[in-house]
Amino acid sequence: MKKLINSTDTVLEESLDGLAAAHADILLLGVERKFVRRRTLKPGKVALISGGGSGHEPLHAGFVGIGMLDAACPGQVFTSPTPDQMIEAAEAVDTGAGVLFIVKNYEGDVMNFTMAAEMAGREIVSVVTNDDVAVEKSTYTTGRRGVAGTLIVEKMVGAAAEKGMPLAALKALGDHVNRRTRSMGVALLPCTVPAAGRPNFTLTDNEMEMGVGIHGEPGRRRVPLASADDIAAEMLNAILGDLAPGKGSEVMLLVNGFGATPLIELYLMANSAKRILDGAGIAATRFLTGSYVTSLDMAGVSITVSVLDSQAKELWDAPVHTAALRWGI
Amino acid sequence: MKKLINSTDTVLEESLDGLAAAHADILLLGVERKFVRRRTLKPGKVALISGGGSGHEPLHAGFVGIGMLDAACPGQVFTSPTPDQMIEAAEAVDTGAGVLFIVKNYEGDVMNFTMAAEMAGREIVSVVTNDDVAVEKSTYTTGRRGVAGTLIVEKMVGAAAEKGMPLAALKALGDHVNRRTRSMGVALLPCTVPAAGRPNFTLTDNEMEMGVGIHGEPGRRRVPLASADDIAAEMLNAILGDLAPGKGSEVMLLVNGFGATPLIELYLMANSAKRILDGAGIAATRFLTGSYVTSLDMAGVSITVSVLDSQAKELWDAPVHTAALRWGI
Amino acid sequence: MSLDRVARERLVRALAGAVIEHADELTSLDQAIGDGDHGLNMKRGFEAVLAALPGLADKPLPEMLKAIGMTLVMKVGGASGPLVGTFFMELGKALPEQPSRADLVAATERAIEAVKARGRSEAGQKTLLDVLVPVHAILAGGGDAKAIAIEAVQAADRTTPMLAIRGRASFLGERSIGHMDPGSRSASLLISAAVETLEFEVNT
Amino acid sequence: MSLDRVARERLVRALAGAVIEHADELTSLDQAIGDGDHGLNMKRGFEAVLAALPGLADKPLPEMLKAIGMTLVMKVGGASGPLVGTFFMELGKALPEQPSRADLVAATERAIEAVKARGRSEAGQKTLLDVLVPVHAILAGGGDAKAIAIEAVQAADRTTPMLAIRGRASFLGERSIGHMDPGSRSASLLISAAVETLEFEVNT
Ligand SMILES: Nc1ncnc2c1ncn2[C@@H]1O[C@H](COP(=O)(O)OP(=O)(O)O)[C@@H](O)[C@H]1O
Ligand SMILES: Nc1ncnc2c1ncn2[C@@H]1O[C@H](COP(=O)(O)OP(=O)(O)O)[C@@H](O)[C@H]1O
Ligand SMILES: [Mg+2]
Ligand SMILES: [Mg+2]
Ligand SMILES: [Mg+2]
Ligand SMILES: [Mg+2]
Repeated sequence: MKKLINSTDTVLEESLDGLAAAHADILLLGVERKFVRRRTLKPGKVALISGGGSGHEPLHAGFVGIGMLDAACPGQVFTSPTPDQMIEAAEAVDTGAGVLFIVKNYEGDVMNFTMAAEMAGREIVSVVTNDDVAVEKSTYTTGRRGVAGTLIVEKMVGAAAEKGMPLAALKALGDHVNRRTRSMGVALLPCTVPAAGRPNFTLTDNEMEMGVGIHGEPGRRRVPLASADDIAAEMLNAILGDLAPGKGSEVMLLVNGFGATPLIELYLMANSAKRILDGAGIAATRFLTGSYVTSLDMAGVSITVSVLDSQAKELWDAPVHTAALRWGI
Repeated sequence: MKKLINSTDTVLEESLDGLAAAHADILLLGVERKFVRRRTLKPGKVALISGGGSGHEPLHAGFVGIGMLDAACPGQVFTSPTPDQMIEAAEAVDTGAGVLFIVKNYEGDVMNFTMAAEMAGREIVSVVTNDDVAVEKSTYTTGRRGVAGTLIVEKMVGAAAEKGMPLAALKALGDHVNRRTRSMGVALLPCTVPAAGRPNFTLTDNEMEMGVGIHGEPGRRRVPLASADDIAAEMLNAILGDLAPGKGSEVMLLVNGFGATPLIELYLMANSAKRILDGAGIAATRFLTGSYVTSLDMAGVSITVSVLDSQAKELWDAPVHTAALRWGI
Repeated sequence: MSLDRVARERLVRALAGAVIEHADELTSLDQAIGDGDHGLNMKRGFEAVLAALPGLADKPLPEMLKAIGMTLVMKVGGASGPLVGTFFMELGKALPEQPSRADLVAATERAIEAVKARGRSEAGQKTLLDVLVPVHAILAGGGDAKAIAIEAVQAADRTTPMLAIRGRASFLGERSIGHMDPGSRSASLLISAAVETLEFEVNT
Repeated sequence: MSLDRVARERLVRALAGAVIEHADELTSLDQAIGDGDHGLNMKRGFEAVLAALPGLADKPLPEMLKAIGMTLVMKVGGASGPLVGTFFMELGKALPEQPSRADLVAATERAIEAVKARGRSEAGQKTLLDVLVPVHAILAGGGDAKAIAIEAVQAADRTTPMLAIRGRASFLGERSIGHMDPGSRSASLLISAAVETLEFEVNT
């Protein structure tokens, strides 16, 4: 395991301290680093809180700030945070307009956020994101994972909250954006949890894992390494098959690196994906290309497509000032 | 070699097409992709042009836009661009106020930019960046490499150009910022040039290369893997020893990933570096943490320190809208 | 059954010891079909429980169990934190200070129901319920400590050929088959440690 | 010496072939003490030269050499593009259409001076000048084709123990010692190909 760390026990703490120092103008750390919060709250605004296991940086703490989240609760690496974190974060950032949790659909996350909502003694509503089409949907199972599409939900709901949208409407908006957003991922190389010290799986030089999530878990299938075009085609086939956007639809294209994927490859993938969308008569009019929802040092990429309407475009384009996304401010 | 590509011959073209598609609001590609230019020029403004081998994304094309570069010339991977690229870029973006080249100090880059300046038939002045303290300085050798500090020069000179500073003053500013900026890098894992198909060097699980540049070349010394704190201390020791900023100096801290380094580690390194600066009585008041000047899929990090004065702070804080750096717009 | 302060402390140490000793094994199991943190999670939780000793053992049994549960909920995170934490909390709520065997059967049943509700899950889905439910059946049927311990081990083994319907392993579909469920293994370790300690107490 | 159209084309093909055939070797040499692109760079340049055939060979020798130089400058990039390109361009500028041996000596000297000026370098710094300069000395001293070819190979070999003062290898300091300079190897390949072809032309 080769990592820039001091000790496997303190990775999370030290990284959070670095984040807080580098973005002291907009961020504050909660006591015992239980949460990262927006420095200046906006009274009367619904408080948006997200969180999840660490190892997905910049998600979620990198999306705390003006026009996005009010607080993020970082769990241990790949481990949902505990209810006390969400309870204390809610205590710190609720200005009286209620609290919305944005939770990725994993049983650990859902259970911990649910317990927090039960125990917090304040009005809390949750949006659960589940954009990963790699997981086949079934009413009997856990359902789909929340992956990179979560950032689109956080951005759009964050922009609406900043404009004063009330809690119930934000919940409806979050669910709506989530339903119109689908993702799929592929890993070329596995990742290593610092405390585990060894990767969760190994791949030969000619293999990749198709349909992986963001926790270093194996995907649905191990397949031979394929070209960028073929990978993009398989992913978009699954995504578009599920989303079924009409011809002439406008979409946002998010090409997301998993942590060890260089930008030159991500832009190349964006190009492959755009060509396929063009061919399907779907207009990608918003792009985000970079490593935003990662899986430690995993090499690979996910593609997310989110169907846009005029409200969605307005919310995406609205000013945002966070550690990882910034424009208009 | 595991990369998200279609063919080793078309990596650069396809990646540039993806960049141009994703940032069509601000960027345009030149004929035969010889350069990436700012879509809307500002008449009367000195044209800033940079460029260099590819594989360092987002440098330089990701820094083309309002408040930074007017054009960037991408060479083949790790290979300086050819003079025709700079000549055509200058032709395209010079609005009559002259052209400033910003060139990283490599003999290939310097020779090709010099030939372009000789052949272009217009007023061209160059700033050569050489911030890498890993290379011992000597009047007999090539001198130091230009590495991540180049982005600070491009940002500050870009902001000044946007405000109307004339060519000679921009040249002086660029040289001044370069003199106050020093960097050093370490590699944990090598990178692979797509067309070469194999890494330039190999490292065992317990080794790292200290003092590497951004071209996958070996560093000055191969040493046992060290902790983040020890790495930061060695780098800052070399940087501060050379820069010799006075106690109480204000600096900018750039912690730069080389392409395969996850953000959680970069923020951890930023924390280590900040603690050391604090201890030396040096105040880091500007931070940039991310993968900005990369070396394909190399794992590792560089630290850059740039001494700030009030002008430098104003120029750093000035609005910028490029693919990779954006604020205030 | 009556557990004095010393016995309660011995019980807590046995539970924590079982998990901490096997943390690497639990993590390896979770690496195969999960995200490779189960051993780390359980270890973190039970280290926090150990840190609350000896004070924890001063509490009466029900209070002690509730405190263990709350500590696990607030320290473990992930799926196992709320589930194992809920199990201990509900056990504490349901048990009297000096429980009879019937009390133990009823309280365990209630705790299992609470886990099912929290996890929206049932036995047969390749989760720790596939250990808790059959072990409870042995307990309710009058099985002795040895029978319970054997069933705990065998029930965990029986999760190996199962298809995961709940938990992270469910994302793998068919690829979840052929690996033991990590949560079942930790549940089995906790049960074995508990019955061994309790048998020792009852027999001495 | 007079080279007709056929001979000129043969010369160009020999130069390009030598570089393209050894591209992998040149890249490997550059991987050891540089950035691993020298073979790729030279190959790209000489492929562009080949693509300009047969038209290129229609030009008189000086024009052809200048065109080769310009093509290399505009296609190779890196350090070798301006240097090798400059060498050919200056050679073309200095040579008459039917050069004598004395013309060749003078023109090569001028081309070497231009390379030194462009690279701000001298022989002894572990660069292609460490092949060009000693080979020129043999040429000037009246050495035959064979002597020139032998010196080219040996001069490239002699760069192995040198400490790099110029080029990327200089960043490595002492670690540059013990590896052959890639640019010297490509220069040596070009020289060998040239003298072989020219000897063939002169002898037939
Ligand atoms: N919905 C559920 N119901 C019951 N048990 C579950 C459920 N989800 C997960 N588990 C149990 O939790 C274990 C995984 O725990 P752990 O690895 O600590 O959490 P996570 O899955 O969040 O990483 C699984 O092996 C399984 O036994
Ligand atoms: N300043 C210089 N003067 C003479 N030759 C040089 C100089 N710099 C580099 N070279 C030659 O160029 C070769 C490297 O070429 P190449 O790898 O194509 O370019 P780059 O070093 O830019 O990657 C070196 O092996 C050396 O022979
Ligand atoms: Mg987990
Ligand atoms: Mg090069
Ligand atoms: Mg787990
Ligand atoms: Mg080279």
